[in-house]
Amino acid sequence: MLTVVVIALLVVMVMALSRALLGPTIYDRILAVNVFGTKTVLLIAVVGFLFGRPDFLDIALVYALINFISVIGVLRYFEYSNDRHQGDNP
Amino acid sequence: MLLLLAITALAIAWLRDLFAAVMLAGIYGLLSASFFVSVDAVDVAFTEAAVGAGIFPLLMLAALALVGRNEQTAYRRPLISLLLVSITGAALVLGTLDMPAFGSADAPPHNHVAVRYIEESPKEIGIPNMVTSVLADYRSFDTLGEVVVVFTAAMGVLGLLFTGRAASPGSATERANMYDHRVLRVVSKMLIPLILLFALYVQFHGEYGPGGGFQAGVIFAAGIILYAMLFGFGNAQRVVRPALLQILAACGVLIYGSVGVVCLLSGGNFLDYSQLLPDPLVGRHVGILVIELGVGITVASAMILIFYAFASATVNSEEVA
Amino acid sequence: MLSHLPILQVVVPLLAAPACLLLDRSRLVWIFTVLACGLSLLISMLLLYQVSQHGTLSYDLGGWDAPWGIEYRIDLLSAYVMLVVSGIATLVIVAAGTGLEREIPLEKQTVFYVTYLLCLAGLLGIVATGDIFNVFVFLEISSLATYALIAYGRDRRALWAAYQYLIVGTIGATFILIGIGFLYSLTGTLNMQDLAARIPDSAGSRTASTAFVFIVVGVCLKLALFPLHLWLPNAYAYAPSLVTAFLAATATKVAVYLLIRLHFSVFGEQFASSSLPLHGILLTLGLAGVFVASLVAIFQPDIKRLFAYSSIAQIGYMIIGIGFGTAIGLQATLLHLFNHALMKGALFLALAAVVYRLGSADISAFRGLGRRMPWTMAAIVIGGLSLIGMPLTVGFVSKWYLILAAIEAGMWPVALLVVTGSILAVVYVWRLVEAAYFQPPENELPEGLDGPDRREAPLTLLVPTWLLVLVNIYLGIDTRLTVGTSGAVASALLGGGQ
Amino acid sequence: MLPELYNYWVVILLMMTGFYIVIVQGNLIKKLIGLNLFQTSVFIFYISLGKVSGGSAPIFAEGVSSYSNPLPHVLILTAIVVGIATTALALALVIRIRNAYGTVEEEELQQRDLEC
Amino acid sequence: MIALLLEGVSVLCLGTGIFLLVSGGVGLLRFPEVFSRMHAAGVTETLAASLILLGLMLLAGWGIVMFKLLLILLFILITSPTASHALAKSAVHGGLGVDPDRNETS
Repeated sequence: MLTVVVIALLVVMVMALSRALLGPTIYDRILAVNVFGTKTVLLIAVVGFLFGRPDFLDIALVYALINFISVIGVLRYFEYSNDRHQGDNP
Repeated sequence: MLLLLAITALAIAWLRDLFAAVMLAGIYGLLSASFFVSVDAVDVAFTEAAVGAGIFPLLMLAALALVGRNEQTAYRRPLISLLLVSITGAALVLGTLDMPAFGSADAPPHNHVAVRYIEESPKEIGIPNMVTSVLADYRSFDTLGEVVVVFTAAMGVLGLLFTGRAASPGSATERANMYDHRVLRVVSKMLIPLILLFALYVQFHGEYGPGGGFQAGVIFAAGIILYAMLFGFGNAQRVVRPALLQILAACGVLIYGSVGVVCLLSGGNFLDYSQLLPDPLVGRHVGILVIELGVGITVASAMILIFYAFASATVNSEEVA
Repeated sequence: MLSHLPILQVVVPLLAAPACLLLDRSRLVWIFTVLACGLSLLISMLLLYQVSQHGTLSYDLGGWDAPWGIEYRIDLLSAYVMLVVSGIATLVIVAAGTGLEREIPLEKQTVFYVTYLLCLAGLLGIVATGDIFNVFVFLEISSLATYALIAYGRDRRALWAAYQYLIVGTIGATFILIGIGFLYSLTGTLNMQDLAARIPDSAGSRTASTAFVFIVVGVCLKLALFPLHLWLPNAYAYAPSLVTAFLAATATKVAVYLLIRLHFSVFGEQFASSSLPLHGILLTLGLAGVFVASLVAIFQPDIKRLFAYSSIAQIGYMIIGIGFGTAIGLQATLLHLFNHALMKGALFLALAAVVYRLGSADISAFRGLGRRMPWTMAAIVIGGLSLIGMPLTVGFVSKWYLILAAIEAGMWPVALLVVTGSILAVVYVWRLVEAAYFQPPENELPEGLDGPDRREAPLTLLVPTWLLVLVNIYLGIDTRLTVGTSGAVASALLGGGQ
Repeated sequence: MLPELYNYWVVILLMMTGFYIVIVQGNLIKKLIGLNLFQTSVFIFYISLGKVSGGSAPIFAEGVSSYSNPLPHVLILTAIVVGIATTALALALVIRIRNAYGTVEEEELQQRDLEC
Repeated sequence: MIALLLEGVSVLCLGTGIFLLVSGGVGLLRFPEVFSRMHAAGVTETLAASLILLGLMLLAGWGIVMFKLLLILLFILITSPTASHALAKSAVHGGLGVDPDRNETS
């Protein structure tokens, strides 16, 4: 059962990655990175279960944390760059 | 898994827009961390996630905010470099031909030095996490070197960017931070104590699960940077003053070094913890805990100092621009 | 306490750096740094004495014996190089007291001294350690500190030079990391002693030779050997002149030490020459380096760049010494390593005095300097003479042994080429001397320095320069110390190398 | 023989992409991304050295017999720190260059150098 | 008996989780416009994730593992909606304004 979950997760990650690559606007790319991040969190939790090692979950927690902070960082960068040079966002 | 990595790497090479390249570099870090997990490298996955997917994109974005996003120039002399790269690649592939197969248990590295780490370290040092035992005890001088590298980077950045003048609260960075994001501010007010608590958990959990001084320092710094991003660098610097951070960074390295010196004075070699207390095993525990603390303090203060320097650089560039 | 000397040598500057960040007043910081450097010089002298008494010292860090924990092995070669590094560091830091005022703003001086101490600790760490990965860690510490030091230069091109050096240096370090990875996959150990024992039994495999190639290329990047030297001239020319004095005399020398250590004691002589025609490559690159660098040096307007190119030429000589692969050849390299550090240290310190007084190191500023700054100019002349290899100076000794090695190895053309190389050196030194003594000083000075300021450089800058020049001459005459130690080291290495 | 080494060859491909980016790209920041890519793939190479098939993560737990080799993990922890320290210093340099030169492209930097 | 029931429920949760996951992923790719894609991504992030984590919790049974899984679930439930909210806000602010009355977007 868990292996099916892992495969599904991988499939969605590939989809998110392709969205990140060809996403027309920048916001698609940020969205894709966000989705990718949460999927990796799930992947690590499930893989931790597959191998029967409970301490993988700390890493999954750090992932979720880092994912949140990098999305905020990106948005902060946007707020900042929009004020400075109005013209150039896509 | 590796295929995903390869795709992202090629995409980064091909992309022109810097911003997307940084985002993909973040994904690349995340992917390599998940590869590390699938190859049982737990501690390394932890660090790579915290650094490769966390701090690296943040640093890049902070720099991009100053430098501008698009990349005009075309490639320079692509053919010669392609040739050079393929020669080095061929030499590398040639090198791997005689190497033992991937994951084979009888390869030399597994049965020479590592045997002792795996067999004796639980008994000799008494902590389950072998990586921390090797990191903090068998090869603790490497970790001292690692702490000094972080300290040097902080000093270098300090020398280059820091004008020593903290961004006054009323300055431009205030306007730019996310005042209107009411939801974000409320949520992060709730989250930041949780993050800092988690950092402390990771710090002192280093012996039993993945974690340790360095990862804790990075998470601690990420928490403070989140606060700084949302509430502006001005009052973030009022909360954690840069001068205090410089002292903290220096103290972290000194803590680590003085543990070594104390072992020296009490008869053993440098960094030989068994001399710390009459009972060698407990001495080792205390030694490892203290140096993890030293690593955590230095890394956290160094990372925050670097971000303050980048923030203060944005302030001057505004005056300049 | 005496048995802990090897580790104290590295730990003293390492811990002095954060300590002196805590006390923030620059006068106190400078004194503290001078004390730390003096202490490390004292320790390196004691170490040399201890090693010459009873052979190689081995010190297990953390109490774990060799292949498991990290081990410090100090033999004659490392003690010899450490003495050079800490000696030059102490002299440069004494000169930095006044030399820095004009170059570095006050509030950044504390951070400058901290980075300087870290760079010294990194260099000493590379030389002292007996563990390959530890070499990589300390290599990174010293290179990071060097990038930061170079970027302190006033000229905006210093930033660009530091960036280029950073990219090239990091690629070099990563190559070394790849090499260590290959070695680890073959032997499973990181201790140099252990590696030297285990490599021969897997010598046949291509992995070992690839590892050797990558490590040598990485080190040559750090060494600025001829084709890979592009970062050096800008880095040395635009860095603050005292930083150039320190780097020119120590950084490249430690890289040469690393090449010798890896070439002889880790991989062993016959493995190195069998895996690829190393001798041939080193000889050709060394000679090419000598000629190209000397030719370019002749047409350099900026004196600092001139001496930077001449450093590349001198490194070319050292590589030729290794290229012979004989005991005499190695001895010539070691001699030249020691002497070149003295020569370049003296020259760049004198240059620092000139830059301190006149603000620029351009040849036009040199016009008529002979009368205005007699002492500094005399130091430069003597340094130049020993660069050429005039008798009675230390340069002559190393050139002499190099030519001896060439003859003994039966390579007549190489001996001739070495001599023509030194003639090229005569040309660019003469250009300098002619500008200083024979051309009339321009009446108006570049950017109108105030009158009284144009006389001799301050004492604190002059004394270290002249100390180096005197040592230069003394060792040129009484060669017992240098030739003796380098001879013993060469035979030990080549003997022990097999 | 071939299939086991497949893993290393993909890693080498990654290394070469990173190396290629560093050499070819003119933009200073893109060079840093390439450098980071190059270093991360060297780390992957190291860790795949330490993997023992069937071994589990090097944390002592009952009932687990064979472990992966902990030594490469320690080396990589230090190397990651070195990598991020170099990137931080390089970014500081890039910002200073931007303030001093006004541009971050290598060609323009060279032109501006030649002018003065 | 209880174990069988638990097993069944967790398989059920995981099944629906996977279904939502894949549908969200496909939605991410096929939807024409940023905001609708954001909706699709939102579905996967919150609902699918919590279902899968719930399934894992049932499998894990009582103990430290379940607590950690709960922690992760809580953390995701807090952060991902805020993240997509912030993303939507900055997208609107950043000029991708969608005036509500028009059906097809700019």
